[in-house]
Amino acid sequence: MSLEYSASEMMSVTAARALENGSTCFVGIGLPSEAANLARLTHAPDVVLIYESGTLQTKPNVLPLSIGDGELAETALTTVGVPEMFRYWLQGGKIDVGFLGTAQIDKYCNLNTTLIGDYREPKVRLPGGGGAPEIATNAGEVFITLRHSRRAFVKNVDFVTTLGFGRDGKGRDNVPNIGKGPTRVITDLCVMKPDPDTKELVVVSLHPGVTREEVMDATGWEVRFAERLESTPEPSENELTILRELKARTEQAHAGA
Amino acid sequence: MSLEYSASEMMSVTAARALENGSTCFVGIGLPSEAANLARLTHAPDVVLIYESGTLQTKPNVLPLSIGDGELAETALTTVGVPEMFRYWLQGGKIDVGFLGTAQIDKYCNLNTTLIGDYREPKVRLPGGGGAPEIATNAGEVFITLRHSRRAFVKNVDFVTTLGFGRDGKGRDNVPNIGKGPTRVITDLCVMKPDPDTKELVVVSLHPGVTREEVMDATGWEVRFAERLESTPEPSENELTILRELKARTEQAHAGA
Amino acid sequence: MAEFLSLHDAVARYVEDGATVAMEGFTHLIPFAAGHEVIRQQKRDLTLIRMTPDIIYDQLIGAGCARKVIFSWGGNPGVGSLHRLRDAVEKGWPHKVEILEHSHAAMACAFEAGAAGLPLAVFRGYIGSELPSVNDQIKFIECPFTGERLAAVPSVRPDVSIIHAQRADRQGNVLVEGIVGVQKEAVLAAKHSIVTVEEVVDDLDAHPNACVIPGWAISAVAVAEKGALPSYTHGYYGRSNRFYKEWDAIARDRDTFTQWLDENVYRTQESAQ
Amino acid sequence: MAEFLSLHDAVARYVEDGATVAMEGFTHLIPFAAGHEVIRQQKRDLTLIRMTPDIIYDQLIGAGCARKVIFSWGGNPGVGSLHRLRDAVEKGWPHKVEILEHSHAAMACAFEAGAAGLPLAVFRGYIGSELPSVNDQIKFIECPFTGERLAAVPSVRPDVSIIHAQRADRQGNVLVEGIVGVQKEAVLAAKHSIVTVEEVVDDLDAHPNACVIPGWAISAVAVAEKGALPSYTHGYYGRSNRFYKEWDAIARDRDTFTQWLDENVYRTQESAQ
Repeated sequence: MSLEYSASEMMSVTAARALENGSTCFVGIGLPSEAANLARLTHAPDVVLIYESGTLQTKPNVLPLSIGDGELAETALTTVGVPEMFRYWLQGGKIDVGFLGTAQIDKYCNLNTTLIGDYREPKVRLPGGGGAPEIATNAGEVFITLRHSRRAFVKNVDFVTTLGFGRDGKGRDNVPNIGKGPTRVITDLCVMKPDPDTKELVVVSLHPGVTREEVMDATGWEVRFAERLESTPEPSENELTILRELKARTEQAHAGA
Repeated sequence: MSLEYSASEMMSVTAARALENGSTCFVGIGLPSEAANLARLTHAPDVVLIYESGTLQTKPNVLPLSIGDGELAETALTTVGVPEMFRYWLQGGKIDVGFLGTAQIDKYCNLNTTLIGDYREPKVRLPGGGGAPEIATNAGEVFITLRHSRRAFVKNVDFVTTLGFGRDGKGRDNVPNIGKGPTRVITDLCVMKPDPDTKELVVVSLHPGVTREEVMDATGWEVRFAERLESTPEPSENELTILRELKARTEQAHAGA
Repeated sequence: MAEFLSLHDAVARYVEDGATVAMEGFTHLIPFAAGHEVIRQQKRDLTLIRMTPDIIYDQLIGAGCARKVIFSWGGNPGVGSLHRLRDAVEKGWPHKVEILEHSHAAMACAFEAGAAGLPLAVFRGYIGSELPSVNDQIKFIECPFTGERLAAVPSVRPDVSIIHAQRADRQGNVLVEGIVGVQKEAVLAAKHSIVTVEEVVDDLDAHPNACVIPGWAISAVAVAEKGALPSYTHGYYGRSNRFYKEWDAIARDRDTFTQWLDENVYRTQESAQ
Repeated sequence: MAEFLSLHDAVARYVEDGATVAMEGFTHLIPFAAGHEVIRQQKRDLTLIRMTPDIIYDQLIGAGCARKVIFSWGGNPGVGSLHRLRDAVEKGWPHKVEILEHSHAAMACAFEAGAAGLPLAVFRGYIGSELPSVNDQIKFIECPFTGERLAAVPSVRPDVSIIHAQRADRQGNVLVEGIVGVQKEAVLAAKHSIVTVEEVVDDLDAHPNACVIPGWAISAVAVAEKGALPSYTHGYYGRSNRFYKEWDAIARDRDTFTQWLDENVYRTQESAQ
């Protein structure tokens, strides 16, 4: 049986599946938050979601629009101050997975959320680093999710806001007390993982119906594909239903007031 | 009218009077705690008492036996963690007066609560520094109260646990971000203050009925007296009544359980 | 000891032109009413510090109050850009604004260090990031015990911090509840502080370890009912997500923005939402 | 994820001979029941960390469990000396114990730094004190921004931390309320942690910013009713000030102490008070 689903849904479901039950996840707002909550509502009821606003082990009924929506505090085990969040919980090594989005990503998985163009004369000023620079280095590993496009997947990011593996792939070598870094990138077209040696991102799995050409067209460098290229498993009916209900609840909640 | 009162009561009342209404006071356990609470129950109802156990603005009905008695938390405005207490409230510069006791004190007001004898082969091992080393340097000023005896008032302390003015009286000179240090010492015989220039402790006021000889006999160095030596005002009936009630309540409370 | 003042008088007394000002609230309890009062009083050349310059800073920047912004994430949460911030940085309208940019971890630690009276914060951060190349306030020190290289940033110590909270008692003690962000740190780190509250009550009704800021650690308390709208106040009212979304269109265009400011800030008194 | 174990099994599993152990509780919530279990299991060569070695450490030292004590104030609060600590330090009974001595500020910051995953704590301390001359773990660094000389100490990172708390829920999340001391920091700074609780409940009934330690940050939770006596548990029972006073006479004499230990610890099971 084949279900109807969008590329966005495919992305969210795939990203959600990456999270293991019982793991602690420091959640970025937007796509990561959607995926993490979908995981919690499906296969990973005991995943621990932590938002940088200080909300520990939160179980929002609708997706937060901001990183500090009231919903997050109301459904949290407890809420701590932001200094404590970054010091004890993130830097203190309590986070298994940091789940991030980004504006730009390069082939060594470096992330840019600072600006397009030159720093002093930006073409486009983006929001900035936020929690990402230290999430990416202090979490056990990092998952990244974003839409696949040539604007986002660039050969060299305009600015390394957040370390993937550095501009040469060696940015984590011999650095003490640093996490593994990005271990997978989930897009609406495919799943990529860094090559164990070079750290270059390699496509390991294509979503159903997506071609190599589509990925190549949407990637700003000569992207490599794994020898054993897999096909990403389709979303289940249950996953789609829960995701759609979550998004409907969210839309309704955010339309008010 | 002359009232009957003990030397201890004279000391507590005099120490209490040193605290101004509305000031914030970091309170040591024992004699300082007795004096600070007497101040709060008499002339200084808005004195803010802070104990290192994290209890902010506390109003105990009976004197605590330990620095962290339940009474302190139950009557506090709020209770914070001990790291926050030392970082935000003490080191953060929110304390006007640190109120300390000590085992030994020398003529430059250095305090020893570590040990008698040699550090590696102590004759008497005392409890140690506790909060005092940083209370003495981070509070705006320091009051000290203890019983006057030759064992306590020594020419040179066996160990400088807590800075008064250093072994040469110059220990605070040119140190940035440091409080004024000890500004008065209240004993059961007299009040002493550091000489503005040399920082040597000078007797500025004798308690009623106490002679210079008694102070000299109880002090381990050739103690100086101020040119205008004052007579400490006697306790009032009200102060004595409140002090005695406080101590009676305390005794009763600690006898139980 | 906190003095009870009108919001007008508190801002007039403590926010001077050229001052370094932190208006905090981590997506919750954002002091919008106070920010609008700063705009109305046409304060100028402010150095504005805030982890998450939200639309309140967009408004302050667009109104011409800011000379410099120190921040770690400057966006409209869940919506997109801060167009007034971008217009100032990219095109210099209404005038050029200098930015100094950190990560959240750095700023959170810098607020903590400011509250702790320290000149610097030390943390494990900025590894591999290019932010240190564009922010000369980021340095590195070596741990004398392990030799590890750690990041160091100057602590945040504003001339004045402004926060919004649920309520004060009659002594000016303030309860902050829910997402507490760096508000307590902002107040304790600052020379002066203004706290706006929803209401003044006889008893804070706070639990033993509540986040309560004593009145003697605050300069002024001002009542500003719904003072956090369109942000929210836990236990009082919700966030106007709709307004955050609408702001995108308002702020995109200079004229629309100016008109909005006229109607919603300049022509209103302290009750502006 | 916290495992619910008996106190016996938790101590047997996590407290190894030679381990560095922090049993915390700042005059409140002192984990006496757990300390007695450590004595009963005759753990040896422990490095015991604690800001305020209270009579629980006096008992552990007298029972021969400690090789080294790291502390900042070692007394019987409001009563006087810890005679077993003194006997060990001054006369080497039952054997010589090494001490490493700090101030409270240093240890509080060192616990904070341990919880924060840092190798060191930086603070403004030890100015003019002679403690740095007898503790080679105290160093000084220079602030790269202001040039100020600041104290630095290694963070506390115990092999195992043991605390007592009011209650846990069925997922092992723990509520600590009242004087919270450095308990949370102790747990977060440690490789392993044991939390004893008065009871296990369905719902912690905690306010929004309560001090709750998530179950997944704890190794083992063990029920120990009245587990803090003669210390106290806010909301459950008061401090036995009388016992603290009585302890002075018990601990002064080696024989009296040994007999007390026999009767009140060795010959009892986990319910020892």
